[in-house]
Amino acid sequence: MKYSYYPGCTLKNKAQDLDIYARRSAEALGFEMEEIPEWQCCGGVYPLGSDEIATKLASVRALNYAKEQGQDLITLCSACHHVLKRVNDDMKNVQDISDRANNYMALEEPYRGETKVLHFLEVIRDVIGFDELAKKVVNPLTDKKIGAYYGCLTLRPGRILEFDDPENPKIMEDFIRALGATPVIYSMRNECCGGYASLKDPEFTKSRTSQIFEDSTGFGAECLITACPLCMYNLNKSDADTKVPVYYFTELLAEALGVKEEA
Amino acid sequence: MQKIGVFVCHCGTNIAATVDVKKVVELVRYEPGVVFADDYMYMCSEAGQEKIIEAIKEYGLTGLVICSCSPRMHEKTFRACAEKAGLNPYMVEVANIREQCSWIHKDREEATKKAVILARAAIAKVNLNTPLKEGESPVTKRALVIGGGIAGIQTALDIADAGYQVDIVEKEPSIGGRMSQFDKTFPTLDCASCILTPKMVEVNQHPNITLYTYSEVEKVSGYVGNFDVDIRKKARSVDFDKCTGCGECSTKCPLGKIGKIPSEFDRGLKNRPAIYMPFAQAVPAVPVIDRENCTYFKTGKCGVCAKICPSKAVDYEQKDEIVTVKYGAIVVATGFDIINLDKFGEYAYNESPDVITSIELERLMNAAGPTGGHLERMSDHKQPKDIVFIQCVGSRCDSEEKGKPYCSKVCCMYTAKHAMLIKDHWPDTNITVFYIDVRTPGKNFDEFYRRAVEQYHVNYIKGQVGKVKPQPDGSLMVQAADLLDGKQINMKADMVVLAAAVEPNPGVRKIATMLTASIDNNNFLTEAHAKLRPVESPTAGIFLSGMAQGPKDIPETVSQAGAAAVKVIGLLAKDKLKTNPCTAQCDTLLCNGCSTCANVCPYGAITYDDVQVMDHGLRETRRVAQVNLALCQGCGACTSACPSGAMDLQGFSNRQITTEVDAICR
Amino acid sequence: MSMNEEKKEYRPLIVAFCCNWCSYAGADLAGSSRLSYPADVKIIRVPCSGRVNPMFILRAFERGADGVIICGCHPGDCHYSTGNYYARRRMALLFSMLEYIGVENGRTRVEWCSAAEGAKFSKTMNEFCEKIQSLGENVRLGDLRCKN
Amino acid sequence: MANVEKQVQLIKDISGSDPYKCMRCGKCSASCPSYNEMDIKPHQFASYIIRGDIDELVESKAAWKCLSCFACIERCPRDVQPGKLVDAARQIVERQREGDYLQPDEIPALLDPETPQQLLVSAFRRYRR
Amino acid sequence: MQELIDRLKELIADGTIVRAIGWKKGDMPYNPEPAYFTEAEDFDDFVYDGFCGANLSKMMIEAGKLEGKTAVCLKPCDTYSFNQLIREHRVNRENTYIIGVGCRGKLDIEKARKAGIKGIKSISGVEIEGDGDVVFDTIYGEKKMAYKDLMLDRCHVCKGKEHVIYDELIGQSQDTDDADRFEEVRKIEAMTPDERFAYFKTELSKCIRCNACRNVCPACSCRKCVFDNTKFDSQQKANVDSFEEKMFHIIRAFHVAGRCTDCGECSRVCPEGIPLHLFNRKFIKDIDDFYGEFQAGKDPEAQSPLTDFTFEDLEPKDAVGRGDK
Repeated sequence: MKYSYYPGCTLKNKAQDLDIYARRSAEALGFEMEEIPEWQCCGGVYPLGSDEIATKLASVRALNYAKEQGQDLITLCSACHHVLKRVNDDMKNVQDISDRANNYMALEEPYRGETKVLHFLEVIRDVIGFDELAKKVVNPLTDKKIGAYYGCLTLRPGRILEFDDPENPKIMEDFIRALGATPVIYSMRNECCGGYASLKDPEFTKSRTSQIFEDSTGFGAECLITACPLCMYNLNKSDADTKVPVYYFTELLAEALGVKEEA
Repeated sequence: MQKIGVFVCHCGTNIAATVDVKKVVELVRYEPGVVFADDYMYMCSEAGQEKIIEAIKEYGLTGLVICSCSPRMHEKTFRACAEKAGLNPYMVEVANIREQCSWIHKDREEATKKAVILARAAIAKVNLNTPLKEGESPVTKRALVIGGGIAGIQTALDIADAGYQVDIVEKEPSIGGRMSQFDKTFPTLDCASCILTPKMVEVNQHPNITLYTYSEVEKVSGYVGNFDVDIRKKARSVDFDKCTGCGECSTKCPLGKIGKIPSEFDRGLKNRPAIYMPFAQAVPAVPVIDRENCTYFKTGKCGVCAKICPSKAVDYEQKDEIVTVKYGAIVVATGFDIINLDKFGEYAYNESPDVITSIELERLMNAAGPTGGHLERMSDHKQPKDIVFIQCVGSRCDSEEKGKPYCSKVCCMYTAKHAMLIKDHWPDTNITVFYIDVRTPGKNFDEFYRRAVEQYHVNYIKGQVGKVKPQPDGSLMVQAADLLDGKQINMKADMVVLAAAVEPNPGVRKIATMLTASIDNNNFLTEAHAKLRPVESPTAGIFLSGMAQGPKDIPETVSQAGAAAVKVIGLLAKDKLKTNPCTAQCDTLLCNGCSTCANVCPYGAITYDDVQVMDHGLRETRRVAQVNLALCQGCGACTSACPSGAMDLQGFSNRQITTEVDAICR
Repeated sequence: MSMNEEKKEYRPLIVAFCCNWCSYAGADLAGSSRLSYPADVKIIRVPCSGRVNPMFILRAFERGADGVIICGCHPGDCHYSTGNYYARRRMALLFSMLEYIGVENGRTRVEWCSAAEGAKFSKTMNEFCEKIQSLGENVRLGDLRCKN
Repeated sequence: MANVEKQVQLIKDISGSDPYKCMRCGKCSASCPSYNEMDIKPHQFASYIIRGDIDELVESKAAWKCLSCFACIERCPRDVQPGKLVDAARQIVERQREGDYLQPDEIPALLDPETPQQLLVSAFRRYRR
Repeated sequence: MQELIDRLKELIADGTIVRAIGWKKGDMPYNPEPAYFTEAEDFDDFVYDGFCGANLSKMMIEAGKLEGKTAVCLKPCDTYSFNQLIREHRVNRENTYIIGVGCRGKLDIEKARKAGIKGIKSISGVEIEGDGDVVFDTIYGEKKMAYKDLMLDRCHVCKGKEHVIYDELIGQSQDTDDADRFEEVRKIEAMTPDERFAYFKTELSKCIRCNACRNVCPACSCRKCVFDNTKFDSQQKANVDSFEEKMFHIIRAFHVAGRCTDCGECSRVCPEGIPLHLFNRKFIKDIDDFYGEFQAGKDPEAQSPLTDFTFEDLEPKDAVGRGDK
């Protein structure tokens, strides 16, 4: 199985771990991620304005490239996942945006949202299956109590992203279980970490992340996993008493699959 | 050639404000066949009708066109009026220039033009009308009530008291419905079972009422006055005649002790055995075996209940039985349930046992409930100190996939009731109600709510809750905003009670389809007229009672049940009903005998006979279609299926419709 | 003056066949709720969408209608149980045939509309009028066989 | 007056949501992580727009404090999507005035070695044209 | 052919049948015509060769009413029509003796004309049993054409050479199916709406309303056609409006939709050469696409697609614009 792969800006430097472990794991799991040549940054946040076109074109280019390859498009970063899926939905279902974007792009064949966008975790859940994943685990993370930190962008809006139940997700918990560890469910797992506010108001972000650590460790989490470089940054910046280590989910995946140290 | 009179109604200003009525009269006067045209303020009034009658007599009118409101409104009135003047009632056509013209158009010229065109179409049609004669059909003097909750019970009792036979079909093992699950009722705090149980017993003992519990309506055919209904009596596995209702079987059922089957009646807060009565006061007091869970039915082993039953009533061999009964009228009283809360993950209903629905709270407070009436948290069985009520969970919701657009109507009142009852029993409980609006129209209703605030000091906060967060210490954190104070609130609670939206019983769609009764977007049954015929379905012979028609509380339900009963009694009191004369008719000279029409007839009204015909002087025996006029309901499916045009529909003939098309497209 | 000019602009002629039980009642509800739609729509009441013979539709087109819409009860809700199911097949085939002979798509439409859906009725009619307005006058069906 | 209507229409057009649908239930304010940072609260956005107090909304801190976490959008029972409304206000600022919340020259001081690109691009897109 | 004649004579002689319906020689070697055969000498003119394309099944509507049994010669495709007539109770099976005759495709004289063959005096090689070329003896000398090249278009998309109903079979058949039945329809579907309209306008403008298509069509079996029926003032022939003139073929195709077996007689008999079967075949293709494959006349018990439905049927809006995506 071959996918077009959209890494996004941060995975190319500050979040290389997220990327590298994903690639190794994918190989171990038997699928291929083919990086889109000349991808452009998605912009990090989805332009909400229904008249915003130019800011969506980078995503459309990536989506159209995948369409031309006849491949599904895979992403890892929560933000890219969010933006790509929403732009794709616009292209498919919002006539006006779709028409205007296509006018700009002047493609041979207009792009109408044909590409399927998948988060890496969705590939594991829907294509490989958590049972299959569990079978491939060589270093089960037994006895580890892990809190999944979803943040906001992976889940919402649920109707468009269709990633998981936006209020009671379980995909990361199932993932943790498949790695042999014990998932810790806590209320703040789908609450925002403060996001880009950390640039101008780091104190605010710290108050958010403190709550996240307090809640997750209160339920017994020994570490957190995330799919978002910005969440990772904000959580790491926390000075909470209850702070625990935070990992990219792909790092634990690579570890469980026994491919972490390779290369 | 017909002599047609055209009567244009002003409907006060309803029509006249937008349609130039005088101009319509002027313009239709010269249409073919028209010998008289006039307008009047209210055509449907007595004076208006008098005018019509006079014109019929004076001009020898043979056909009438009334330009007025929808024919669904007053066609009957004008037909009766024509009949009074000795004209066949089916020589009347109504041009709808109100609902389909004046009310939706603003431009006077445009609306007038359209009114003229609609009148022309009606005139063209009347030119081809022929006098039709209504047939008669007998009335089966027996009513069916679907649903045995308070709505069904009250309807059945009222009909039965008037001397007619009534059958109740209830899918659960006992009648009683939702009301039997309640603890107290607002606004008087009567004990629900104290007022319901006597009615249930009365139903059981009434000589005119037959109960089909644990039964479902399987098939409905026929029409008003003459319905044929198949009722599936699901195998109870207990012999009705032998069982004494001692309950020994339920106590001894080994599954009762293991406790794996959640009790439907107790909303899953308690378990029940495989052989069970839903609740102690069940009517009939005969248990059923839940075959899906019973060990005997699953493995062939066990059989304890049969062994210990003192009257040998347990019968594992019983089979579902289908009975077919004839009815003259059918009442739908299928009631409601609350919506599924899976889409409201933010309230942690599925995550925390201490987040419950109001109906679960009813069970928890009921002396016969799972905790014997002691209010406790399901997680640790401790008495909750801080209780938060969240209103409008899924009500007034714009998103179809999540909730319902309507107000559920009962939640504000029952929440005030719950708060007061809890405070009555456990005065030091802190109760907070998060509301969007408090809606209490009804006699003594607002007083009731105020009492909760003023006398019981229930804390009402305006602001919908955003999230309920289960905490590591087992409590619940309720995150909300007090909109009036402008503060975000994080409130600790031991228990959260959700006022989930009501919705019609999910089974109602299937039943409505069987009955061809119309249903709205929310699966509530549609009434024939929102104001004037609120307890009748547009389908003749089908009546509505209770929540199946729309959200309502118990007093309203009981009043509507009575109203539905009166309508049923009015129908059953007749010996014969007039039948629709707009039936299909076969031209035997044209009929090929190909059977196409019979294939599409939903009523089996078409049969084939060999008949002698004379065609161009040749006598021949031909196989031709015959329409049974008592069965034909006039849908016209046969007419458009017929390849040769032999089948036609009286009142809506091919010629009549094409002539309307021509008139409109002229 | 400008008023007069506006009046002269092309207005389509639209025939709507509405079943008595659902759609005609839905149209009435649109009326009593004052949910407007263009006066171009003229409704013909039929007992059931299953009563609508394809010939009525062709007849309307031939006589100058620019659009024909058939409204019936939602599938499953037909007052006569099954009439709309037959109508659905009949119209699917007829519409496909009209497309085949080169008549513009969109001149014909089937919409299921219940007695409770006044808003939907009005919305549908507005949409349909707009569509027909954009398609302009119907010449093709009147012109299919032009030999004199 | 006409100008206000135009602005309201502009917000409706940009946001694609209808402020008249709001029933003031406050679920947005209840869910908002930035509630305390905001001077105009999420449940008030619709009223400000309907009243025509667009300037006030546009000049408020609320426009910059929204985290685009979509909690209000996800939970809004009326599909009003307060997050989109305030974002439209923010865009009006960015498109028409010189009121960007983030100036390029202040950036270096805000950075630290770990700052991910994602933070910069997100903030850039949200805080300025 | 002789075997067929002998057998028919024998059946008459032993009283099994009273008469037979077959083809008799026409005034030209390529236009045999349907006929009744009762006496032994009638059979002198009996012919069954490549030019006997006429579908005789419809004649049984009237013949079935006559005293005694009638034998009818039906080619494989004709038996579908007969089955459909049984389904519609239009023929009397009891009174019918079906001889299923072999077929190796029927011939279209227009194809010879198009190939420049004129002045035909006689034709050989059109016998049912043969497999050689067709040889024309013309006033300009001898001309040859491959049998296949002379075949009616419809035979290239033959439903198969199996008789779906018969009492006995005489003669061998050869498969002729070598083209895609819906190819022509697809070609039209692929055109732009303007092209389609222009195409049909041109074709239909040729119509002279001779009614040959209607008269030959086994599905057009109504006692009285709606187009001749004065009860429908809207469809009267003498009416001032031109409604039926414009819509005749569309309505006729709709009337036979789900009942038409695609026998192709309409196009064969059209004096103006209008490809009328393209209407019927479009309906057949749509029915297949929308509701699953259906062959009218294959099974006399099967419900016609237009008097049947499923709850999940395609919505009319999805029936159009399928080529646009």
